[in-house]
Amino acid sequence: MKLRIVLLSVVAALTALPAVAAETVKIGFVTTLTTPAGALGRDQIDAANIALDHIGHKMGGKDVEFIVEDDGFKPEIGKQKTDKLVKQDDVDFIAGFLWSHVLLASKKSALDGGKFLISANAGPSPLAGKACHKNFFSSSWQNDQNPMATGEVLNSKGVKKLYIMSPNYAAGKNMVSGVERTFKGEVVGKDMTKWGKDMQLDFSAELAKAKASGADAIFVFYPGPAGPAFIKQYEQAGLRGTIPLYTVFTVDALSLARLQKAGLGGVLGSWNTMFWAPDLDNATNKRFVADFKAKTGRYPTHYAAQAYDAIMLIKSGVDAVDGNTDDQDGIRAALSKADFPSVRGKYRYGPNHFPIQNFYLRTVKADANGDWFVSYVSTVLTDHQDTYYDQCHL
Amino acid sequence: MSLSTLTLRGFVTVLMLAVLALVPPLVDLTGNAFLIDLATRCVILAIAAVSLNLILGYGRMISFGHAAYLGIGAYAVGIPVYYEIYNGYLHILVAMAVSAVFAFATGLVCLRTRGVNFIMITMAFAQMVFFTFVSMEEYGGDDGLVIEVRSEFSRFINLEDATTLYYVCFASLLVVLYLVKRIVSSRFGMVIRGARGNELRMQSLGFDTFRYKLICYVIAGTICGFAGALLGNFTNFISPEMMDWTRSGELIFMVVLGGAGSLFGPVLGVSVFLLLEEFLSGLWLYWQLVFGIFLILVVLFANGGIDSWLSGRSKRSHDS
Amino acid sequence: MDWTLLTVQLLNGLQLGILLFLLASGLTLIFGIMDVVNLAHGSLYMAGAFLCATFTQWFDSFLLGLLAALPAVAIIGLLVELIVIRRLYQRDHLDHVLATFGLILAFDTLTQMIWGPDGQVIPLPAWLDGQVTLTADIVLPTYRLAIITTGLLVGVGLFVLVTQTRLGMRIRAGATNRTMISALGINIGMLFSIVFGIGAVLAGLAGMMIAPITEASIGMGNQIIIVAFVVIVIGGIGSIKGAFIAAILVGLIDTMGRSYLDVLFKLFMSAQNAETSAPAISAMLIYILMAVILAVRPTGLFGPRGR
Amino acid sequence: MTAKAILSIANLHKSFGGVAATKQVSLDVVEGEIHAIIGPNGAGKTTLVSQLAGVLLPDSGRILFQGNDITQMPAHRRPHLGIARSFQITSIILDMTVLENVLLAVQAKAGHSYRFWANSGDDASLVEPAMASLEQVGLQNQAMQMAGPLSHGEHRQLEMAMVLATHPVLILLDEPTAGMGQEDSSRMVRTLQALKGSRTIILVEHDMNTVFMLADRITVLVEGQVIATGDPDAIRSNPRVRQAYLGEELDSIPSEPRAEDPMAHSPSAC
Repeated sequence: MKLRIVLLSVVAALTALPAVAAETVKIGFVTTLTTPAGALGRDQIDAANIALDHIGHKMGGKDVEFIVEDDGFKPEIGKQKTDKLVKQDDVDFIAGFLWSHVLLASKKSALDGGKFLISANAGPSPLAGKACHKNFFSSSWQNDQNPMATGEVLNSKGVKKLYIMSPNYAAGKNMVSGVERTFKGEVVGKDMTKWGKDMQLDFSAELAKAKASGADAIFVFYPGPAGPAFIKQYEQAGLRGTIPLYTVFTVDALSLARLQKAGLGGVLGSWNTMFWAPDLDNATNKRFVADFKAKTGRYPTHYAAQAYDAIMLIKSGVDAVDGNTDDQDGIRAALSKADFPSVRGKYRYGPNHFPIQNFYLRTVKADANGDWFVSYVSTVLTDHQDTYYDQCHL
Repeated sequence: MSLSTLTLRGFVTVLMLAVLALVPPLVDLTGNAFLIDLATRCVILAIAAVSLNLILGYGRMISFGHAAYLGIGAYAVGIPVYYEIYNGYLHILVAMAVSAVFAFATGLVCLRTRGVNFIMITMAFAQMVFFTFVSMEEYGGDDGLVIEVRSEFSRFINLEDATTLYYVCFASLLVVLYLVKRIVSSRFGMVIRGARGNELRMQSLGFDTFRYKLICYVIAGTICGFAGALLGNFTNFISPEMMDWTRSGELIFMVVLGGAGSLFGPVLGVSVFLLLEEFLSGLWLYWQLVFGIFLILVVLFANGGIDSWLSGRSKRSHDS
Repeated sequence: MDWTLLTVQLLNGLQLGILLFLLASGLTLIFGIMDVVNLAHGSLYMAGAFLCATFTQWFDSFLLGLLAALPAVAIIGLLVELIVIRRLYQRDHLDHVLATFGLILAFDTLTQMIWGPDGQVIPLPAWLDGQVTLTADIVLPTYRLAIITTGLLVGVGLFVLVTQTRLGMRIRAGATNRTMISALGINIGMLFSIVFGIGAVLAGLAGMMIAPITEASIGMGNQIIIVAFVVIVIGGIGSIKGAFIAAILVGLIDTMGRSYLDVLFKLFMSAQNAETSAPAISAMLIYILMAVILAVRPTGLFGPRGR
Repeated sequence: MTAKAILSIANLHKSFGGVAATKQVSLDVVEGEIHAIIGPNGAGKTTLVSQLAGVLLPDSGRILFQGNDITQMPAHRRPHLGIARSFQITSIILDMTVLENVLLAVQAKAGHSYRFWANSGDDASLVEPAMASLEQVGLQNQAMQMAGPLSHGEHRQLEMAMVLATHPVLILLDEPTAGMGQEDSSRMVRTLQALKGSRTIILVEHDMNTVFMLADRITVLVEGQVIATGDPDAIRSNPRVRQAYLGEELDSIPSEPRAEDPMAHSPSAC
C-alpha cells in the first residue's frame, strides 16, 4: 500500500514539470526521427548541429538552446509536438518539418502561438498563397518549383508522352501540378500511391501500367524510403533503356548510398533537378559539405542543406536585433532580407517568404573515392519564383 | 475486499477527479500551458476509453476498431467547419448520429461473429472508414483537414479558450461516467454483463442477447463519436491517421491498463498511458521499446489493471 | 481491353497472393492450433528481411544470406514463443492482441536501434535481376517469377508436411480439435514450439522474398500483417487450404483494384478525383470482401463450425 | 392416457453427420408430472433436451407445447412461453453475485430489459421475487456473495433458483444432482419434491435413486430411441429396460422411497 502511494506521487509529480525560463535563444526543431523516414530527419539534425557548431552555438550574443522533437511521420503527432514547443518550452523559433501534411497540421499552433515558423523542407502551396503568414519563412522551396524545372528539362529533351507517379499526399499533389504546369506534351497516365508510415512500396501494378501506356518518359516523386525501392523495381522491370526516368526529391545522398550497395548502376547518369548540389561552387557550401562528410561519413542531402540554411537564417534574424527575441518586427525584417551565407549562394524572398532561387540540372556520378553523388550540370531556371505568391497578401 | 484497500481505491478516484477539476488553476501556477493540452487530451481520450470499456469491459466485445468513431466524430466537426458551418450543437448531433448509424450497421454484421473474427471484422470496418476518408480528396484525403475554427455554442461557451474547452471536456467526462454507471447497473446493463459471463445461459433465460449487445455497441459508438467531436475541436486537425488500427489498439490498452470492467479504470488507464508516453518520449528517442515491454508486462502480470491493484485484488481474466 | 497488361497484372496479383500466403499460412497454423492471435507475426517478417539483408551483405550472396537468415528467424521465433507467447496460451484473445502489440513496438524500435532508420538493401545476383520474356509483349522481372515459384514450392511442401507426415497429422488434429492432441498423448508444449517455429520461418521467408524489391524497412510488417489476418479470416481460421485460396484472391483483388479502378472511376467522376480516390477505394476492397464473406459465413470460407 | 399433455413430441429426429442421436422419438409429458428421461451414457438424453430448449433444431418431427408448434422457435423465445432449462454443466454467471444471477432470471420473466437508467439492484419488483427463489433453494444467506467461489452444490442450487425465478410452466432439468455430495443431493431432491404438482418437470438423471424417488413417469432412451415409457413400477419390470440396463441396479432401489430415508447414495458413474 505504501509502495502504491509512493508510485502515485511520482506520477503526480511528473505532471508538474515547470517550464524553465532562461536567457537563451530557443529553437524547436520538428522532424521525423523514427520510422523508415527517420533517416531524413537524422540528416537534418546532423546538419543543424554543424550549423550550430559553425556559429559557436550563439546568436545575437546569446546561447542557443536547440530542442528536437520527433513527429513520428504523423501530422497529428507533429502538431502535438509543436504545441509542446509553443506552450511548454516557449521557444522563439520552430523549424524543421519534412512533410507538407505535418506542416499544414502544425502551422496553426505555431503561428497562433506567436512563434516564427521556418520550414526547412516542406513547401505546400497554401502556405505560399492564401494561407501565407508574416511569421512563416521557408528555407527550402515551394513544392511546385522543382518539378516545374523538371518539366522544362522534359520539354528540352523532346519528351511527348509522360507517365507520372507520386505518393498521394499534399506534396505529391503539388509535385504533379508543378510538372504539369511546365510540361508541354501529353500526360498519358498518372498513379497516386498510398503514403504515410504504411506507404506502398511495391509498384509492380503501376509499372506495368506505365509500360503499357506508351509513354516515352516517367516522372516520379518518391522521397525518402520509397526512392530506392522505386528505382530498383524500375530497373527490375527492365524499363531502363525503354522509358527514361526523371525524378524530383527521389535520388539523393541517402537513396544513392543504398542503390550503390544494391549495385544498381543504372542510376548513374540519370537526371534530376534541384535548387542545390553538394558540389555547388561557393565557400559556405564547400565548408558545409566537407564538415558534414567528416562528421557523418555521408554526403549531405538537400534536407541537410536546408536545415543548415534554416539555422543560419534564424541567426541572421536574431543577430539583427542583438538577441532581443521580443523584437519580432525587427527579426521579421531581417529574415525577409535573407541576408546570410546560404549553401545555395545568395537568394531572396518573395512576398510570401518563399525563396526566389535558381534550379539546376544534376546528374549522378561517382566521386574520386567511387562514392556516388548528384553533381551539378547546368542551370535550368534562374531566379525562379513560385506561382502562388500573388495570392498572398501580407 | 478489506476496508483499507477499498479506501485507497476510493481515495485515488476522488484525488484524480479533484486534480482533473483543478487542472486550469494548477497549470496557471506552473506556468506551463502545455499541461492543459495534455489534460484535455487525457479527458477526451478518457471519454473514448470509458465508451470502449462499456462494450469491452462489461460486454466482452473486443472491438479493434473503436478509433473509427473518434475519426467520425472529428470529421463531423471538420467537414461542416470546412463549409463554414460553425454550429456546435449541429456538430455534436451529426457526430453522434453518424456514429450511431455506423455502429448499428456494422454491429449487425460484427456481432454475428465470435472470438477473433469479431476482433478482425471490427478492425476491417474501421479500415473501411479510414480508407473512405483517405479517398475524400475534398477534405484533405491522407493529409487530413485543418479545423480552423472551433465549434460555436452559446456566447458563454467559447471553445477557443483553453480553459473553457477543458471544462467542457471534463464536464462531459463526468456526465459520461455517470451515464455508464447507470447503464451498467440497470436491467439492460445486467443483461450485458450476464452475456459476458455466459451468453448461452442468457439465451436460455430468454434474452435475445444479440439485440442487447447491438444496442450496447451502438451506445458505445455514439459516446465515442461524441468524444471524437471534442477531439476534433481540441486538435484543430483531423486526419485518417487517427483511425489507424494502431490507435484502436492503444485505446484497448488504455482500458486494460486501467482495468476493464471497472467504471473509473479507463480514466486511470488513459492518464497513466499519456503521462508515460509524454515522459518517456521526452527522455529517449527509443522510448517505444520501453513502452512495448511495459505493455507486455502489464498483460502478463497485472491482471485486472490498475483498478484491481488499487482495490487490492487480482482479478482473473474472464476467459470467454 | 489490353490483354497483355491484364496478363501481367494477373501475374503481379499472383505474386502478391503468394507472399500473403507465406505469411498467412503460418498465422493460420498458429491460430488454429494454439488459438493465439499473434499480431507480432509481421515483426518476424520484418526480422527476416533485415537479417537476410545483413547476411547477404556479409556473404555477398543472396542465396547464402537467405540460408543463414532462415535459421536465425526460426531462433527469434522460438525465443518469442518461449519468453512471451507461451505465457499467453491460457489467456484470452484480448491479452494476445495487447501483448503482441507490445512486441511490435519493441521489435520496431529494436530494429531501428540496431540498423538505424535507413532501409537495408538486398543486392540480387545477376541471374535473378533481369527479365524473362514470356511473349513478345509480356516481359516480367525474373525475380517476381522466382517469388511465385518459391512460394508455390513452399506451398506444396507445406501441403505434403501437413497431409503426409506424422507431425502434419498432429498439426491437423490440433487444428480441428485442440483437446484431441492431449488425448493422443502428444507433448503439446513441443508441438506448439514447432508450429510457432514453422510460422516464424514462413513469415521470415516472406520478408526475405519481398526485401530485394522494397528493401527491408522498419515497420514493414505492420500493414501486411493486417492483410494477412484478413486472409486467414476470409479463408477460415486454421485452414491452410482456405489461407491459400484467400491469399490468392486478396492478392488479385488488390492488384486489379490498383490497376483498373481509376479507369472505372473516370467513367463517373472527374479524372482528378478518380486518380486520388481510386487507390484508397482499392485498398478498401479486401475489407469489403471480408465483411461480405463474414456476413454470409461467420466462420470464413473453410472455417470450422461453431468456433 | 387421460391427463392433458402439456408437451407433445412426435417423431423427432436429429442426426450429426450421419449418426442419428435422436431417432423418431415420440412422447407426451402430462401437466404437473415429473417426467424422468433415463438411459445409458450416449443415449441422446442431452441432445433431446437441447432440442426441447431450442439450442439444437431437429431434422424432422414436431414439438408441441401447450398446443403450439415450437419445433423451429429460437432458443431465446421459448422461455417466454414458460420453458426453462437448467444445464448439465453448471451454467451460472460466475463473475456476478448470487442475487444478480437470480435478478437476471426475474428480469427475463418481467419482459424486456430495455431499461437503461434505474438501478436493477434497488428495484423491489426484481429483488423480492429473486430473494423468494433463493429462499426456496436455501441460498438466501449467500445472496451478496460472488457466484464464482461457491461450492458445486451451491452452484446447482443457484441454477435451480434461477430456473424457479422465471416461474416456468415446464422445467427441463439436466442432471440436477450430478457431481453433488450426499447432503447437497438430498437438499436438491427436497427442493424438487416441494415443486411436485405445481410445475411440470422433465428430469434427465443418471442416479436411479433420485429418479425413482421423484418421477411420476419415466421414459427410457437407448441409442436415441424410446424403448419404454411408464410409471416407475412398470419401468422397473419392463424386460426391455432390464435388458438394456443392469437389472440389479433397478432391483436395489426400494419400491417406496421416502426423502427422509437415509440413502445409501452412490454417486453416478460418469
